[in-house]
Amino acid sequence: MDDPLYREEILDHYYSSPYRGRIERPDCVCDLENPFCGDQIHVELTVGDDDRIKEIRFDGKGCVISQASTSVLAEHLEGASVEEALKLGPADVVKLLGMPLTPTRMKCGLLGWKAIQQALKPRGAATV
Amino acid sequence: MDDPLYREEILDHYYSSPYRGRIERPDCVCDLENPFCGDQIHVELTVGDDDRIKEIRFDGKGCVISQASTSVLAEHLEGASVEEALKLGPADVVKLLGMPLTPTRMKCGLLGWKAIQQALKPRGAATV
Amino acid sequence: MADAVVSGVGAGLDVERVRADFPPLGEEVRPGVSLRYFDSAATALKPRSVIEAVRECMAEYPANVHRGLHVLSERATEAFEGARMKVAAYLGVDDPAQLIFTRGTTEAINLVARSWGKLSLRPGDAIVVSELEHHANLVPWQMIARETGAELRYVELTEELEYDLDAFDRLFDDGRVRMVATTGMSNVTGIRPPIEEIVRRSRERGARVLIDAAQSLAHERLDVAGLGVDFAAFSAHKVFGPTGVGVLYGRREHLEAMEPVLGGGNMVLRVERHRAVWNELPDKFEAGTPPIAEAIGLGAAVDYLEGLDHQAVARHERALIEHAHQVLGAVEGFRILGPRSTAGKGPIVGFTLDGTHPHDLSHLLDRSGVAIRAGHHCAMPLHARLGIPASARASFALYNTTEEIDHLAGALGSIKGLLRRR
Amino acid sequence: MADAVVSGVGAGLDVERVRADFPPLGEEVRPGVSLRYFDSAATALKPRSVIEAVRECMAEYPANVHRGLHVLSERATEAFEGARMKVAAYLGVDDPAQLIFTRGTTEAINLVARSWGKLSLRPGDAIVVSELEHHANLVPWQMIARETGAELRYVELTEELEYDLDAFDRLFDDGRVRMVATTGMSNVTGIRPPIEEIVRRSRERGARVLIDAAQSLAHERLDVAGLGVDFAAFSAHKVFGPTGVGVLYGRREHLEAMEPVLGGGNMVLRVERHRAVWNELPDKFEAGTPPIAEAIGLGAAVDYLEGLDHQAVARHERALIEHAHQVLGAVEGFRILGPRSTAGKGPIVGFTLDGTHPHDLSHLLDRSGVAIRAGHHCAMPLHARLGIPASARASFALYNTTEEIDHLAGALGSIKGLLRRR
Ligand SMILES: Cc1ncc(COP(=O)(O)O)c(C=O)c1O
Ligand SMILES: Cc1ncc(COP(=O)(O)O)c(C=O)c1O
Repeated sequence: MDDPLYREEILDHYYSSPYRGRIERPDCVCDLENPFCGDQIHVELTVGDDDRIKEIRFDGKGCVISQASTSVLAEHLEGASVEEALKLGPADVVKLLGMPLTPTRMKCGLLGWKAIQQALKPRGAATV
Repeated sequence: MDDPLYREEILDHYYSSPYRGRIERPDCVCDLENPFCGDQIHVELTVGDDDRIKEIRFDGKGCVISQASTSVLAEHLEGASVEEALKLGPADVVKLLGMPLTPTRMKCGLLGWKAIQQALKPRGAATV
Repeated sequence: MADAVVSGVGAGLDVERVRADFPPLGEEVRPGVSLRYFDSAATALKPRSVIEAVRECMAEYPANVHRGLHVLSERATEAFEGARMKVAAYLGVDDPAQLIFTRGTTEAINLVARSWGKLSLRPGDAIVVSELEHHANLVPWQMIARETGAELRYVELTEELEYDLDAFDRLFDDGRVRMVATTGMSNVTGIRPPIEEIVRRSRERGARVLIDAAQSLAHERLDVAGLGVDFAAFSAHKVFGPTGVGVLYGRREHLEAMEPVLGGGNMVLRVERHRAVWNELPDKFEAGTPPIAEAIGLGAAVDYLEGLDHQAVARHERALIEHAHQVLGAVEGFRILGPRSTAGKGPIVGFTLDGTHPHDLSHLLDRSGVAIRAGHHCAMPLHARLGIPASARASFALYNTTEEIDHLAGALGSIKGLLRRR
Repeated sequence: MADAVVSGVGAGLDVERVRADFPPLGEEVRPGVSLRYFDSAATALKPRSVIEAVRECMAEYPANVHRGLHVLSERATEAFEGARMKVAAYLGVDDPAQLIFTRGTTEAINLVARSWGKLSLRPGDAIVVSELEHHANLVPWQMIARETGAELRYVELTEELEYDLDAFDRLFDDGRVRMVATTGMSNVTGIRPPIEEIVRRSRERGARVLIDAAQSLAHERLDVAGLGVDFAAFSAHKVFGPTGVGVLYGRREHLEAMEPVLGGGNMVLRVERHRAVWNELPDKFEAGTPPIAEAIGLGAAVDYLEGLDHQAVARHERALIEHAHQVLGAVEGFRILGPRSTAGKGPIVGFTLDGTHPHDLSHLLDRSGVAIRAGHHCAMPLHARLGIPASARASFALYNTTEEIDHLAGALGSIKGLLRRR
């Protein structure tokens, strides 16, 4: 019954993500919900003058996959440029999780990614 | 390819029925149509004071089965009482034709029967 | 095949023989892991006889029905209309023309909501549903309510999440209720509303009644004529039949008054350029080529049901649900949705496991071959009432065993360990 | 299996190998009488691969789709959505979400008539159909025309019963045409309207176009994107797939603007007590459990079609129709409905035999294993135009042979003798 998707590293991201929390004055935010399971994600970001992501924080409720994947993404994207972040696709998220997802689980795994994309979109609008 | 349903006797009823024609002053008439194949039947009857069918005539266009079965029925019912005629059911028609009918052909085989029933119904209303 | 499981009144169900009828049971879903199927409320497994009936139709007489004069078409027509007669006999309906083949429960309820609703509902009229309903028995009524100006009223459940007949009665106070649409069994909690009472009280007060039998029919017969319901709907795929077909029962008087919803072939007696004359029942509501092989497969499913000893099945399913409440209820953090008592409920356990999201639960159970559902189960208003966005559900059928339920309990226990904060 | 019949461009079709794919061919329909199937326009036979795909789903992964997290459900979901992608590829549609699974052509056209019609038609607007149409492409338009105050206009056929583009053009004179709904192939005469021209002229004049591809798709690819049609509909059972499923293609912009027709599970993102939020495409139009095994069977049928050498099939079918016109046309009293030329028509022969009612004809042909259709073929306005209530129809598919057609010609000859006035 063991599943490498639920390995210690992922559970750590789920239970005690350093990216869970709020930012005093975020530059962009986004709220998303997966209505099929009620998973909710709220993300906030600050972006520097160099167009690099300074800080990402998230909050939300939901399954391990939706919450942990958001945290994994936050870890990956802090310090990245907005352009890089917007280029990131679903396949990259799967790679970061280190495990293939079935179509249904994909919806969980991409919730945080979608939220970050939507939060950043207005800024990167010219490039997307 | 021979089919006992299309035996000489039935074809005679189809091509040269003595019951095909009109009655000067019919007591009851009915027109019916099977919309699925366009078969049409017009029947006319005269009924005596003894409530017996004196004469039946029919006219119409359609397949061998619809036309011949009407003629066979006319032959069978001339002289019968209205009550007897109204008691006649689909199974009796099949017996008269001497051959089982598939569900689809049944609709052809019963067209004349239905017309005669409907023509007589008002008269026999008390008994039905 | 069905014969095999009739073991005389009073005898138990020979579950091993039943299981042998359902091909994927006993199979491995991945190497070394065999299937434990607890998702029959989503769709039931199909016995071999149903699969064979569909194959036979597709391979031996794959003809269109109605008005074909060749032997394949006659055979298809007889099997197709024969299936309608089987369903009629099973539901205690003496006139098979009152049974309409649809794609499933959803289309059947939509047909009533749209056609009967358009004919009968006036602004201010009320339609009564309950908090237990599946979206299939909510959204069509919302749509027609909006269109006609009618109002949708909900029967609130009791604190224990039971159907509340007093709350039901109060909805009739202003005399505006025209339709009561109720599930025969909740697909989330397994609760069975008191159908007899609901039908009696509704009809007494001049309202029509529709029974959504999608969940209940796999577990108990519905005596449509005896109950005196106006409409009833179910899906073949939940009663061991194929996907793609379901049934609407309607009283002749209603069906005759109603307008067809779909236009096309077969539902017409005559088509002129600018008007058409509708056909008789049931054809008036069956436009186009129907689900032929599927209806024939449903006929085989009804044969299968008829071959069962219903008392033995009922006892077996009762044993399953009692066992489930007992051993699952003993798992730490396990919460049953709805009453803890198994009285008056079918073999469905909706639940949550503290600290575990239903999706993770279902995902991890799958690793040990256990198939359950996670989500809102198309019952969002019920979940809103429960105050949770999603739940897990284990649903049982005649082919499940208490050993399988023990396996589920064990698996739930180890998931808690697996997901423990380390 | 499909591989077997690809014999390279230019080569002929290996009909014997094709025939081996379709189980009832070569079987006896009664002792000593083998089947000659000329009723493919009513429903096509199913290749073994389609039958097997349906069986496999029912026996190995009979799970419900969408949001199931266990392995059977994931497998069913992948196969079901995979079928949608196969259909998309076959029709040249790059966004599979523009394909809605329905019960068949009839439901698909009703969906457009009701939902698009309600949204778009105003009193005085016109819908254009032709005298060739099947009831499935007439009655839904009659219904919505009555409801919205729109007007149904008919393209009259020429004397030779060909589609008349001049007559078509004249219907646009007052600029009121909003929708042109046309068959891709007459199911009675086999005539193929000039689809490219119809689409081009309609869209130029601001009208939407719907293609009823029910008959044409078994014989020729429909390049939905290339043609630029707005809607297209077909049924799986006429393209060698199962009953119970069909497809509506719609341009995304239309489908997004349209309201759903059926309410229930899956077509909603959220259901509150008194309102619901619709799901995205294609789910918005797929309420309830879809025809799962059937859609998967359709996927297998598309695989079968993809595996064929389309040019070889087209040549073979052309040879069949030419042979049919020749040898059947030589039977005394045989009258072909529609043009005697085979140019621009599909492999369908509608006909009458002087002095013989189509029902008797079909009945007697069946005695020698020949399956044809008799009746109005759900095309009453066309029959009214022809001035006959019913006709006979022999329709061919890739698995028919010229020898079979010779047999039909012979049988027709002896029927004349059999029914001769004695
Ligand atoms: C041209 C045409 N359109 C529509 C239909 C209706 O298809 P279905 O009955 O599968 O809905 C048919 C077949 O009967 C047809 O031949
Ligand atoms: C109670 C209930 N009603 C209706 C439905 C809808 O059935 P279907 O999806 O087969 O139309 C379901 C099953 O999903 C159900 O459980």
